[in-house]
Amino acid sequence: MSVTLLSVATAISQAILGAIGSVLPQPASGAVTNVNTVDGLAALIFAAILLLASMLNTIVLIWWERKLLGRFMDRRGAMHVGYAGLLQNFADGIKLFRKDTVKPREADTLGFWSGPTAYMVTSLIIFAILPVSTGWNSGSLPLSLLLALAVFSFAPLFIFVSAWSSNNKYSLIGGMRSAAQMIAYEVPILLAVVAVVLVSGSFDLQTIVLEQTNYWFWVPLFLALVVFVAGMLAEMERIPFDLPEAEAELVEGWNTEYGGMMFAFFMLTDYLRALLGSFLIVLLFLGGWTMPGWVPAAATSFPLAGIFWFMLKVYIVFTVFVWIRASLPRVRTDQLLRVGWNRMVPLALLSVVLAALLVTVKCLPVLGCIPTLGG
Amino acid sequence: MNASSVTTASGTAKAPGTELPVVTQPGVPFIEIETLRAKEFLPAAKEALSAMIAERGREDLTQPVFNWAGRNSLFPLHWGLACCAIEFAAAFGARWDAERFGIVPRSSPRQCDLMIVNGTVTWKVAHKLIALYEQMPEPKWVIAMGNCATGGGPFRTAYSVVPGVDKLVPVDLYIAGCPPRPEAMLDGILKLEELIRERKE
Amino acid sequence: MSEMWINMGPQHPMTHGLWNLRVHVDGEMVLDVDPEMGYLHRGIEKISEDRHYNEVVTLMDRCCYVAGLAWEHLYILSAEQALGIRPPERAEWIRVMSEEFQRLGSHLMWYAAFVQDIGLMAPFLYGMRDRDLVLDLFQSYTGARMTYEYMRVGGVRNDLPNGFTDQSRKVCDWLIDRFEEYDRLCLASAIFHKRCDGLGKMSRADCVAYGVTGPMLRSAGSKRDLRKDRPYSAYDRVEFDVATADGADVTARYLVRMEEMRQSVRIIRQALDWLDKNPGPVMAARVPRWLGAPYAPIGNEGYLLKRNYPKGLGLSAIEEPHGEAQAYIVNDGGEHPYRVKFRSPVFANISAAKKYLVGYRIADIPPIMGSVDVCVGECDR
Amino acid sequence: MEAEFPALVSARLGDRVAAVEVFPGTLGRVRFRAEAALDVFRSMRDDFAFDHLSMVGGIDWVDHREVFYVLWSDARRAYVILSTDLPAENPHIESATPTWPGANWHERETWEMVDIHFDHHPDLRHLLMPDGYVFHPLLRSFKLHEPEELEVKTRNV
Repeated sequence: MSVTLLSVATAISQAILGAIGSVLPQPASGAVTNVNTVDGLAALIFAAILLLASMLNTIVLIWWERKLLGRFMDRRGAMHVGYAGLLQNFADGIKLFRKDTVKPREADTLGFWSGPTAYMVTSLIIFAILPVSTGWNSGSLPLSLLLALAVFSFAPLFIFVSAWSSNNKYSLIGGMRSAAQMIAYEVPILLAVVAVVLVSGSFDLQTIVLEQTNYWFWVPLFLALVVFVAGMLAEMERIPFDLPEAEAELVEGWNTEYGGMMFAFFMLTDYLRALLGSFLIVLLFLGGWTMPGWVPAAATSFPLAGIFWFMLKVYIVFTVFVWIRASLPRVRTDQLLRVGWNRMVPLALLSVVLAALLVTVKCLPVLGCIPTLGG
Repeated sequence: MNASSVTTASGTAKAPGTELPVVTQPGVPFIEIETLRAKEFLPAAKEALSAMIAERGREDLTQPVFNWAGRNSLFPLHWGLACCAIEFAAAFGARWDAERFGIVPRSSPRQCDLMIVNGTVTWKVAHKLIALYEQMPEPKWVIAMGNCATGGGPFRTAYSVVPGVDKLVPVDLYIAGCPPRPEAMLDGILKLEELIRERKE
Repeated sequence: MSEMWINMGPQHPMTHGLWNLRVHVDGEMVLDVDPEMGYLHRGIEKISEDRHYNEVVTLMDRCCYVAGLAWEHLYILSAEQALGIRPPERAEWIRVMSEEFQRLGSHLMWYAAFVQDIGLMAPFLYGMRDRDLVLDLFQSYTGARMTYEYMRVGGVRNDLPNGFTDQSRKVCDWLIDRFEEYDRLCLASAIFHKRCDGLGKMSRADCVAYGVTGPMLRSAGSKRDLRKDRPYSAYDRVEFDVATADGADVTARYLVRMEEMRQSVRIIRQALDWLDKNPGPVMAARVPRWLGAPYAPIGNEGYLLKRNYPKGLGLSAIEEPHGEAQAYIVNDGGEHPYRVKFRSPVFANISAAKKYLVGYRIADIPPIMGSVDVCVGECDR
Repeated sequence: MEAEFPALVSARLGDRVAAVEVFPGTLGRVRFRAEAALDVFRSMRDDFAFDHLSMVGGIDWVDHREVFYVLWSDARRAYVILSTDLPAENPHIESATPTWPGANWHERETWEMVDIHFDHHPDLRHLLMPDGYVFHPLLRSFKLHEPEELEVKTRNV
């Protein structure tokens, strides 16, 4: 039953290598169908599938945001490329990859090129860590949550490097804002995660999700969810916390000097991180791929049902982000940092205390009895 | 048939390959002949291939794709010179919604491929306009929107006005009107898309 | 970070036009500003000296492109004083109605730009959408969306079309409802208040000293409105209140402009009622022929040129959407105006930029400049 | 108030004012002597409560130049126009910026356009035209391009 991404990748790898091996004479065939070779190719296929899936999802996410934002604004969004503009982002992507990428003469070469690349790569790595269904992605890693958050918090470094090396004042201010904001909101996010870890008793995302089969964690940990969502909005640099690329005062923020492919990297990575943020919220608070008990069994037992429900939740969370983007103004840097340090950190601490209390008085199983929350 | 058996045999480099008609000296092993042949063949093949790609491939295969992408995602520079800028903004409003065509204004010239000169260009702003044009990466297009950008409009005789932006940067398309209605601007952009469709490198 | 000068403009999303704000910053704090204007200086005053009186109207539309009819009104009032011509009453009412509609259009444009400055995305579209309704009305009786060329010395070009007043009333009703929605989107949001309260303070004394007028002055508690203080056209015959606020900050300017829009709707409704009841001519009966058609050939004599017409000076002042605009026209008896001088409210409002920008942050500049409502066309002329 | 304003001005300013002409829609057009500009400005601001300067403009009457000021008084709810003649050679007048800070840009523009120099102006540099522009466009001697002439010029460029 347990089809996992790794098992799928291994199966594909075996099929390919077996086909090659059957053509080759014996000594070569043995080397090709060796367990190590199969595993190595399986890892590559695993990565390729992940890359493809995450990129596709990101592009669909961008399309979804544009359409949704258009509707919020009383218009229709992209319409003319493909059905309802579905191919719009592919056109954008191909065009951007085709375009010149101009490096300003005074820019620092190494930082200018490596910043966006590293930004994108570090964000992509996380997809290998996050599970999307039982056994999907890399299987059970005992510290996957910590690893994901650690890699997630690399970003300000690379943003700052690319902002500084593009030798533009707007970029510099944007980069500094970005670094300050991400570091400030790193703390409440981690504290909110501590609350989750206290309740679930594990750093393994698989376990955390399986712990939520009875009740989703947003019920006991509502405070932590609020802190986590606010922090994630800041980490993803979306309105109302999109100060680093505040269009009104800093032309495009830290990507002012980037055009062509590098700009595509930034754009794509922004949405990759939005996707990652939605993933984490669903994993930690909204039960991952588990569904409440009142959902009929047929709806949760078809093939890949876990992934389906998981992605559905992710898109709903992202829709909420878009809704926020359409209806809230942008805050100011000092206000953002003040809210971060003075409000979010205490709130996050409070949520940790609440979680600890819940665990000590052992009232958590009660929540599982309420039928609407879980099964 | 013959070739495949030779190829598999060449992996072990033991086949004599004497049945090939080109081999005149009996003692020369097949692999060396092949290497010699390849040495002659490779540069020629490379040349032919690259010529083919240059002539046919780029124009017939990749160019339509790139032109399709380029014409369907034109990012104009987000700036407003004068009256036409208001109509430019109105075209992005709810009624006309230029984003339907994938047109998204970007504030940074590095991320743009279309400069819409929407208004009167004065001599004071001329060198900034040229700088912005130079900052835009290739391939790039310029639309002169409205009579002022086309030829100075009602201010043609004035001391401070550039009589047409084509004195400063190459213009691909002119849109008449003072100011052009948003429909006219969108029509101009669609005309530009027609131009891009037939574009060759 | 050490101190540095930043050029915000001429191509910058904050400027909403073509000007350059040089900002001296220390980190995020603004230490000094130096607005640099003139990127859109088209020499309208000079060109006017080369045009016939009615031809200058063409330039007025382009002078302030978000408030074209208000500037036509300004120029025509001044020219009529300089030439000694009085328009019929119906033309005065049409002008008042046009100016108020233009105020609505301009303020809606301001709303759209302002909310974009503070990062609100959707209301930008709402503002543009509702502005288009006003422009449709303009189009129905002037024929153009933005550049109308509608007013003439001695009246207006043509009367209103049939059914115009009913359609206008519908638009007014729709807009009044939308203003509530705008307020809900902005004033109900805590972030809006965080961004705008206490920003860009400009006290009443400073406003008066620096010549700052319009919503900026009224947001500082002054009740100065030329429509009340020095009524022109038919403004002495309409009832309305002057919108004021006390905060002297960005929020106060927002409140003043929203209230002004409501008052504009009130004035428009009165004007529409009057226009429904009183049909009549819209051009003065005795307008010199050279004004109507400056180059019209008369018989075989070529062009009929102006000879020995009385000289005069004209000064008009109107409450334009951005503030107090003036036109000073010298008529030396020639066929062209000898000198035309305009006073743009935006020009004076920007010249005081040091007063309301220094001491705030870079992130505060867009909301503050948004609340000033910059129209570069009329500032640079 | 309108009727007695000319008398009041004459009484207060004496021979610094040449005449107070009638100007419909305002309290009058005060023709003052350029040498006494500072006195007139201060008196208008302090004694007559004209605390708001609306506009400064210059007119080139080929043989001489005129500079005019439009003032508004919140207390009187009325405009007044100050006007004075300057010689065509080296026209200069005391700056109004110390009296009304709002005069700053208006005077910069007037200097740039009509070539009237304002003494003691804090910052008299180009405003609308680029730095280093040597002409003064609103002088009568400065002619606009004829369209044909323009064509030739740009083609040569």
